[in-house]
Amino acid sequence: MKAGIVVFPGTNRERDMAHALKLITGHAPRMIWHHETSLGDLDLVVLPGGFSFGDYLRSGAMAAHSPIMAEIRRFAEKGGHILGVCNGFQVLTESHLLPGALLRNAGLRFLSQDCHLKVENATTPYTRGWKSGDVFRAPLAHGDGNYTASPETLQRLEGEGRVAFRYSTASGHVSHDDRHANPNGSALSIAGILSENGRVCGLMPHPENLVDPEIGATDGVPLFKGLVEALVA
Amino acid sequence: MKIRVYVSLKEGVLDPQGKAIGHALNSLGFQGLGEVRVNRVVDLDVPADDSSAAIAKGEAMARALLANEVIEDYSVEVVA
Amino acid sequence: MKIRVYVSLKEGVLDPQGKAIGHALNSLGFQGLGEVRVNRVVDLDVPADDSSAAIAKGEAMARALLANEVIEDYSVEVVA
Amino acid sequence: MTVTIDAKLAQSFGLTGGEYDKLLTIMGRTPSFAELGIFSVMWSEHCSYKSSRVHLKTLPTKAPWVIHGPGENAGVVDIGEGLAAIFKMESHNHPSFIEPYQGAATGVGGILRDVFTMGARPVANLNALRFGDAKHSGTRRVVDGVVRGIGGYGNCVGVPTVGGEVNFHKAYDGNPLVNAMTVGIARKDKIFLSAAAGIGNPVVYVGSKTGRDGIHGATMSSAEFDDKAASKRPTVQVGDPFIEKLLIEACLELMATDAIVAIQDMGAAGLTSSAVEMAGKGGVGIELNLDAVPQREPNMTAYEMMLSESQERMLMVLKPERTEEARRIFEKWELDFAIVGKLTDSGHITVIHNGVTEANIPLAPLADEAPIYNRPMVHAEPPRHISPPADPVGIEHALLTLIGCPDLASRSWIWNQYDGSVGGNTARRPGAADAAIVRVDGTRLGLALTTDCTPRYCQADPKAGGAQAVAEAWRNITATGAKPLAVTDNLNFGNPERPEIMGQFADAIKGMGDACRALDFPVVSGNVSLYNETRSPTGLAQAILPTPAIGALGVIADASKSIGLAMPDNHDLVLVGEIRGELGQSLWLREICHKEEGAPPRIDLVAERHNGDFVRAQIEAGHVAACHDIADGGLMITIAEMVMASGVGCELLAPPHGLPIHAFWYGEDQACYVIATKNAKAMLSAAEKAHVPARKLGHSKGTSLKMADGMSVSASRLREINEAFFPKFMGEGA
Ligand SMILES: Nc1ncnc2c1ncn2[C@@H]1O[C@H](COP(=O)(O)OP(=O)(O)O)[C@@H](O)[C@H]1O
Ligand SMILES: [Mg+2]
Repeated sequence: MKAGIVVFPGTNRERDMAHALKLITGHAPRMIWHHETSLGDLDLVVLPGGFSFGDYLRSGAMAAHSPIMAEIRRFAEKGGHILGVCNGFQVLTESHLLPGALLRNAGLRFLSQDCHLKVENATTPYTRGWKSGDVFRAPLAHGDGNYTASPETLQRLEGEGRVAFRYSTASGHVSHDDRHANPNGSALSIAGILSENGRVCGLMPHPENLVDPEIGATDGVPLFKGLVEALVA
Repeated sequence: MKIRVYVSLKEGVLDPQGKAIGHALNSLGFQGLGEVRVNRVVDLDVPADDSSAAIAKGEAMARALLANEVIEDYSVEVVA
Repeated sequence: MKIRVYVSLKEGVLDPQGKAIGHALNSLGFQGLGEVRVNRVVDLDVPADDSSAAIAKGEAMARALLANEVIEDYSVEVVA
Repeated sequence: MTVTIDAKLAQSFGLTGGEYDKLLTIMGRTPSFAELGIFSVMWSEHCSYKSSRVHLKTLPTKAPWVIHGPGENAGVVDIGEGLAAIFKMESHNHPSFIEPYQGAATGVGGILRDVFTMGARPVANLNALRFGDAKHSGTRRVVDGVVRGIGGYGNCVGVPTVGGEVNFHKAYDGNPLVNAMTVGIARKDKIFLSAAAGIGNPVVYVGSKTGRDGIHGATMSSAEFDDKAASKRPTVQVGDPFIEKLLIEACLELMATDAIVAIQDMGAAGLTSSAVEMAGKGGVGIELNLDAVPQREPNMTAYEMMLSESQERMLMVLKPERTEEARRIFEKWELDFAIVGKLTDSGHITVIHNGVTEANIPLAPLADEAPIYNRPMVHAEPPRHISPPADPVGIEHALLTLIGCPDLASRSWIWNQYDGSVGGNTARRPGAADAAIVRVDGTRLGLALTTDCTPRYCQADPKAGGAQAVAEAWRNITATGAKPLAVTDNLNFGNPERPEIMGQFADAIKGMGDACRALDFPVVSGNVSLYNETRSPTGLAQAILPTPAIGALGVIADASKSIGLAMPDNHDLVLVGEIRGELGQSLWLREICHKEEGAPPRIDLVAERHNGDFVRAQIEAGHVAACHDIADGGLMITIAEMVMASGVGCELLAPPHGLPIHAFWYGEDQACYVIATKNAKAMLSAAEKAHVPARKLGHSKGTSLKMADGMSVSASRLREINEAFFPKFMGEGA
C-alpha cells in the first residue's frame, strides 16, 4: 500500500502515524509537505494529528487552506482514500470533505486518556478489520473533539451507515450524556464518520498510538490491516 | 481602514464556554443573567477606499477563513 | 439589558493567534493587512434599570472574571 | 534618555552599592543605560548564581556515563547504542503566580529550548508543582492556569508530558512552584554546545520577533514578592507553542547539516545572556547590530532589545559559507532569520543601534568578577525522632482519609489534560509505574523518568530532606527495573540573605550530595530559584518550604520489560526493606493528628542502595510482576495504590509484633518496596542470601483490600475516594 502523510506546520503525530503504517504495511509512507502541489501515485492519504498552525482561530481551519489541500480535494473527487485522525479530522471538516464540525470538548478541558470505540459499520475499508459491534481501546488527546452537525446531517449520517465509530464504555455501552462513555460530549457519541462514498474517514482518537505490543497493546492494528486488504487487493 | 469581524456561534449550537462562564458569574454573585455567549472578534486594518469596500473585504475574509459557516455566523463593521 | 463586554490583549502583548491569522489571510491573497488581533466578546443580558447600571455591572464582571487584567483590557457597551 | 546613572539607579536595577563600585572599576567610567542593564541582569541571582555557587560546587557531577555535566544548557548522559539523553529542569515560579497560564506555558517553552539547543529532539516533559493550601481561596486559580498552561504548550509542541508531582501546602499560598523538566535524545557524536568560535563568523538570530516582553524578568524573578508585585505585571511574557514547534523542527533540520558553530537559546535576559555566554565561553568578542534584530514593536531602545525576554528565539554562530543554506531552512519554516552581528577579537560585547555604540563591555571581567557570596548561615537544630503517638481513628478510617487527601489523591485530573501518548513511545504513562517509561525511538531502550521531593521533610531537616529527595528519585527508577543514571535539580528556597534560609540551602545540598555519591547518581544540570517569599502587608516575610526538587533519569534495556504498579491476581506480596514505623513528619501525623512534627524518616543510604540493587536484580531475573516503593502515606498507601492500579484486591497477613499497628502501616520508612511475585518463598530466600530484610505481606486475590483483622475495602471504593478530590476542588463535580 502506497501511503502518504501530509505534514502541516504544527502537525505533531506524523511520526506516530508513519511508525504504525511502516509496522503494519511494511512500507514507509511518503511525507508530504503542505506546500507541495502534487500527491503522486498514492493509495491512501493520511492527515495526521497535531496542532496545524497552532490550531489558532479554529482547529484545522488554516490547514484547510494550505496549497496541498486543492490536490487532496481532487484526489477525493477521483475516489481516493483519505484518513484524517484528530487534527486531520478537523482539517477534513474545515475543508468540507466531511460534514459537521468539531467544537470544544464539553468539559472545556483538553482530554488525554484512553477511550473505547464501538465499530458501527464494518463494511468499509477503514473498519473491515473488525466486526460490527466490536469494541476497541484507543488513546485520545484533543481539546476540540466534540462532534456536531445539523439534525439533518446527523440523520443522514445515521441513515447511510456513515458513522464509523462511536464512543462507548469498555463493554460497548453507548450513552451520549455520560462523560465516561462519551468523554467529549459528541453528538450521538460520534467518534468517526465517513464521506458519502465511504472513502474519506475522519476520527478523533488515535489508533496509530496502539499498534505496538511493546508499547502496550495492539487494539489499533485492525484499522491498518483492513486498509491494506482493501487497497492492495 | 480598521474593521472588526464578529464571529458568533449560530443559534442552536451549544456554547459550553458561555454556559460555564454564566455559571461562574452566578456563583460570584452576579444573579439573574440570561444566556451568556462568548464570541470571537478579529480586528484588522484593511486597505480600502471607503467603508463599503472595507466591509466587503471583511466579509470575504470571514467567508474564506475567519468563520466556519457550518457552526458560525459573522458580521463586519467599520470601527475607524 | 443586553451588554457586550469586549476583552482585548493589552498593547504590546504578543497575540500568537492574530499573527498566525494575519499570515494565513495574506497567503489567501488578502494583502496589505496591518496587525491582526483576535479578541473576545462576551454577550450578556443583565438585570439593570438603566444603561449606566448595566455598564457598571459589566465592568464588575469583567474585573471579577471575564478579563485577565494582567494581560487584557476590557470595555463594556450596551447593545440593546 | 534623561535619567542620571548612579548608584541609586543601579540599586533600583538590583545591584548593591558594592556591585556598582565593581562595575565602575571594570568600566573605568559611568556606564550607559544599556550597559547598566546588561550588568544588572548578568549579575542578578538568576544568571550569576552569586549566592548558590559556592554550595553547588560541592555536588558530585561525574560518572563514566556523564558526557556533559553542569555548565552547558542541559546535562548529557550516555544511554548506549550511540545515543545520549539530554535533560534539565527549570523553574517559572514567580511568573506562574502573576499569570498562571502564561507563566507555566513559557516555563515549558524555556526548558524545551535548553534541551533542543543541544541537538536533542525533546521526547518527554515532566513537571514538579507546589500549590498553596487547597482551602486557600487563591489556590484554585493557580492550579487551573498552571495545568492549562503546561498542557497548552506541551500538547501543542507535541512532546508527551509523562510525569511530575504535586503538593499542596499553605507555605506556597502566595508563591507556587512550577518546575518543568524536559528530556531529549541526540546522537552522542552530534551534541551542540554554546561556546562561540571563529573571528568574523556571523551571529544569527532566529525564531520570533523581539517585543517589550518581560523586560527585567531575570531580576524580577530574583526579587521577593510584595504587594508591589502588581505594578510589575506588564512584564508578563506570552508563549507561542506553534512557533516553538517550528523552531524545534527548523533547528533539528539545520543541525543535521554542519553549518552550526555554536548555538544558544535566548532564555532569561534574552539577547544579553545568550550573546555574553556564547562569546564569553568561546573567549572571543561579539558585536551586535540591533538595527538588524527582528522587532515586533516600533521604537525599541537598545536597553529594551537587550533585555527583552520575548519567547521562542535562538542565537547561533554559523559558518559563513553555510549561512544561505541555514536561511533557506528557516524561511521554509516561516521563521525570522537575521544576521545580527559577528564575532570579533575585541574581547568585548559591543552593541550598536542607529549608528550609536550603546554598550561596550569587556567580557572577561563581566564573567570573572561577577559577585560571589558566601552568605552567612544559621543551621537549625533538626527535630528529634518521635515515638508513635496513639492511634485516634483506626487503620480503616486513616486509609480512607489519607487516600482522599490533597497530597495523595489521584492526579489523573491533571495528567488527563496532558498529551501523554504523542510520539507513540510512552510505555508507562503517569500513574502506571513509579517512573514514567518512554521508549527511545528506533531502539528497545526505555528511559525511566521521575521528579521527587518531600518539602515537609526538608523543612524539618533540610539535610535529611535533600538526601531523601534524591533517594526517592533513585528508588522510583529502580522500582521499574531501570538503572538510575543521573539527576537534574531545581532548588527552590526563600531569601538567601536570611541566614536561616541560607542554612537550609547549604544543608539540603549537603544531603543531596551525600545521597548522590552513595547512589552513584551525579547531578548533571539544574537550576536555582531563590527569594521565594511573600511579604504580608505587615512586612513579615513568609518563605516557602525548602523545596529541592529532583528530576532523574534511568535506563532499562528493554522498555517493554519495565515493571509497573498494577498488581496481578494470585501473586504473593513481599516487603523488601525494614519498617521501623517512622511517623515523624508523616502524612498520617498531619492528616489524622493534625500535627507536623518530629524528625523525618531516617535515611540509610547503604540500605537504600543495597535494597534497591536487590530489587532491580529480581526484576531483571523476571521474578517481579509489580513493584511500588514506600513513600508518602507509608506501606498501607503503597498497597492501596497497587490495588487501585489493577482493581485486584489482596489479603494481608497480620503485621509483626513489637510495633504499634498504625506505625507499621503508615510509617514512611525509606528504602522499602512492595513486590508482587509468583512465589514469596523464593524471593525471601534470595533476600536472605543477599542480606536484605524482607517479609511476606499477603497475597493478591479478589477485588478488595482485606486485613487479617477483618477490615475490607473494595478497590472501587478506594478509587472513588481517591479520584474525588481534584474534580471537587476544581468545582467540576465528577
Ligand atoms: N542546582 C544546580 N545544580 C547543578 N547545576 C546547576 C544548578 N543550577 C544551575 N546549574 C547549572 O548551571 C548552568 C546555568 O544554569 P541556568 O542559568 O539555569 O541555565 P540557562 O541559562 O539555560 O537558564 C546550567 O548548566 C545548569 O545546569
Ligand atoms: Mg540555556
